[in-house]
Amino acid sequence: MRSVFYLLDVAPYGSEKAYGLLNAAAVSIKMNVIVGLYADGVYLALAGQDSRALGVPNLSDIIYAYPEMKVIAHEPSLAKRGLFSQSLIERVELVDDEKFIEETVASDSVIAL
Amino acid sequence: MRSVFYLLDVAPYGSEKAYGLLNAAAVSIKMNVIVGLYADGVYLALAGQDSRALGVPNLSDIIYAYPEMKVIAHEPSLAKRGLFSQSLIERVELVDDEKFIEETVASDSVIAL
Amino acid sequence: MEHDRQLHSDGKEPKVDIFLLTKPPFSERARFCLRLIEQSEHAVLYLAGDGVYVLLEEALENLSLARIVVCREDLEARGVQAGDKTVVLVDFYERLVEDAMNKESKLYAF
Amino acid sequence: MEHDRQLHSDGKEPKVDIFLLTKPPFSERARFCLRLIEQSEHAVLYLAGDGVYVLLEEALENLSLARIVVCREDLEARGVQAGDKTVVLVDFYERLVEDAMNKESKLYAF
Amino acid sequence: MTTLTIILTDGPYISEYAEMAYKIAKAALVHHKVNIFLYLDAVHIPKGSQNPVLFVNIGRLFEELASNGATIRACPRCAAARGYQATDGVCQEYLPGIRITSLYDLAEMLKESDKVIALSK
Amino acid sequence: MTTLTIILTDGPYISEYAEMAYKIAKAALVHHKVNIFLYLDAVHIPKGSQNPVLFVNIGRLFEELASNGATIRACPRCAAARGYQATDGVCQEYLPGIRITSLYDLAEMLKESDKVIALSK
Repeated sequence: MRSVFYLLDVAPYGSEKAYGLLNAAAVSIKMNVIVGLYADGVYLALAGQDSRALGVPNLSDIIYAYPEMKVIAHEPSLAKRGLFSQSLIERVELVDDEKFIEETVASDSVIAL
Repeated sequence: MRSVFYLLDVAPYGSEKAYGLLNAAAVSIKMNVIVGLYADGVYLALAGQDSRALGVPNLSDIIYAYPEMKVIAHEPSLAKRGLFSQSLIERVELVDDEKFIEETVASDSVIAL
Repeated sequence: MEHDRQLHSDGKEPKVDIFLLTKPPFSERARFCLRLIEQSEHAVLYLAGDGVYVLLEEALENLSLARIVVCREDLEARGVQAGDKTVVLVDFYERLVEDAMNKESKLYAF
Repeated sequence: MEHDRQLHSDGKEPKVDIFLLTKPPFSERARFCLRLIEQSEHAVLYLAGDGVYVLLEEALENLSLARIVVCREDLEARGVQAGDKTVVLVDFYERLVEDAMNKESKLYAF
Repeated sequence: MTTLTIILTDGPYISEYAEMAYKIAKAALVHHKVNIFLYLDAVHIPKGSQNPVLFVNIGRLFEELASNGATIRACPRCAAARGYQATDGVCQEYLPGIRITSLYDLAEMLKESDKVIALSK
Repeated sequence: MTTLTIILTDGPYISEYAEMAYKIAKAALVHHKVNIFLYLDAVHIPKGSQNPVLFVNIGRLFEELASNGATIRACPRCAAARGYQATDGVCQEYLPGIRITSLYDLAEMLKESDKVIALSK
């Protein structure tokens, strides 16, 4: 494998999945790594996350800590969830359905956790 | 509590949820118990389940073993999943959306596992 | 307790429906919860966990809700903004329990 | 291995896409899987676990699939009938591995 | 005194539900009786020697609830399958105060309850 | 020799994925190298003394895979949080052949793999 596409399709914070997926992506950066936010995974793109009071790691900080990780978000999923009218973190690149699928199949492997 | 509505909204066999929910319903039959099949839970209504080769308990047998348990299935969920053209087990009563909601709110408690 | 039972056996419904929602809006559970709210005459919605993402739904406007109560730490973690019509609480769980354990209320959790 | 790498670096795609689907049809993962199949030029679909419920979908007819292979014990447990166009196997996993590990194929699991 | 029963099916850390149940139970214990039934993966919650780095220790939270009067019971079928064996309800691998008893306890808890909350993925 | 890596995130019994991974790994071991990475709740899979009544013993299946040459590693953060402590990768509560090492092992496994399968709810 020289490239991995990590598909995140569950909401951050409610489950350990997003945290686990970002950590797995972080250790994989010697390969080409894309994190694809899809379905409920796109909530991770919301700006202004502050998890101090909840007492868990800030997931958007992890994205900023690893610039090698390309992070894309599926526009139709964002639109459906009302996120286009919200502030989103700049690190996340918004792509349409076609481009999202293109990036998925271009990677050597796809991992959905 | 004198009545419990157990909501099953995940597919049987793929997860332990359906088995766990039916067991919980089975021990609760001194109360009025309804098992409501909803969303992917309606797959439990398919006739002809034979789990011997898979090596796990037959979930439709559990339904037949406890006649005290009322089992209803949400018709719109069945329709969406193409189940109206399939043989369904007789123990399951098909109800429309309104009736399903009515039975849900008529119970003292609703438990979704 | 006895009083509550009599209310039920008289065929009267509890006066308030309390909904605790912890799932994101496009989950089957959240859809089912919102469907139950539609038919409730007096519904209070408590949002915690991924349930706070429901605040981003325009459909929420159309629901007849007596009150929306939101868990502050869950809201902040997710970067969701609460609108004017919501009550954001630090002591969310104390208030939830108070409301939920009231004899006049019926509790749903999704 | 070396041969496979060269195929990739030449910009050529593997010839066959193998999709292992274990989720029921209305899950986000299954929808995503079916979306990937749509754009594949040569797709083989392996159905196991709750993936066998996809056989009840009429939409399956419209997909261009070279082959649908179904896990027999998973199919029987769920009471699902397989159509004429499917291959139902007892040695499902042996065949899956053979197909999936082939250098000419690309493997997806959902 | 009114009674609240909480049913859990997720293990610790994988979802927020164990911690959420703790917060609800803690608030409820002030004025009410609290039962917690650990079902399916939730039988992992009372396992000893949990050592999370960036998250709160869930096992300890449930130990605290038990010591503050919550009745916490685990399903024996689920527990045995997952490697937790009990003698007279006591499991050596579990934190103090939480017992592995019977699924019928769930039915008893429900029957005596005024309100029920199931939290589950 | 080609290499297959399987990634799991669910514990035993709660889903079919552990058993499905076993079936895939068993078939693959005939001709290929097999790596399995246990992540999140999957770190419960190698726990000893599992005793399911109506289901197959998942722990034993993975012990068998390890003894037949599969490399099976568990995430240390996930394992420690859930109460599994290891010394030099060896956890007393685990079945033989399965070690708790590092998340970096996942990356190494992926890099050397020809194919990857993640099975997860």
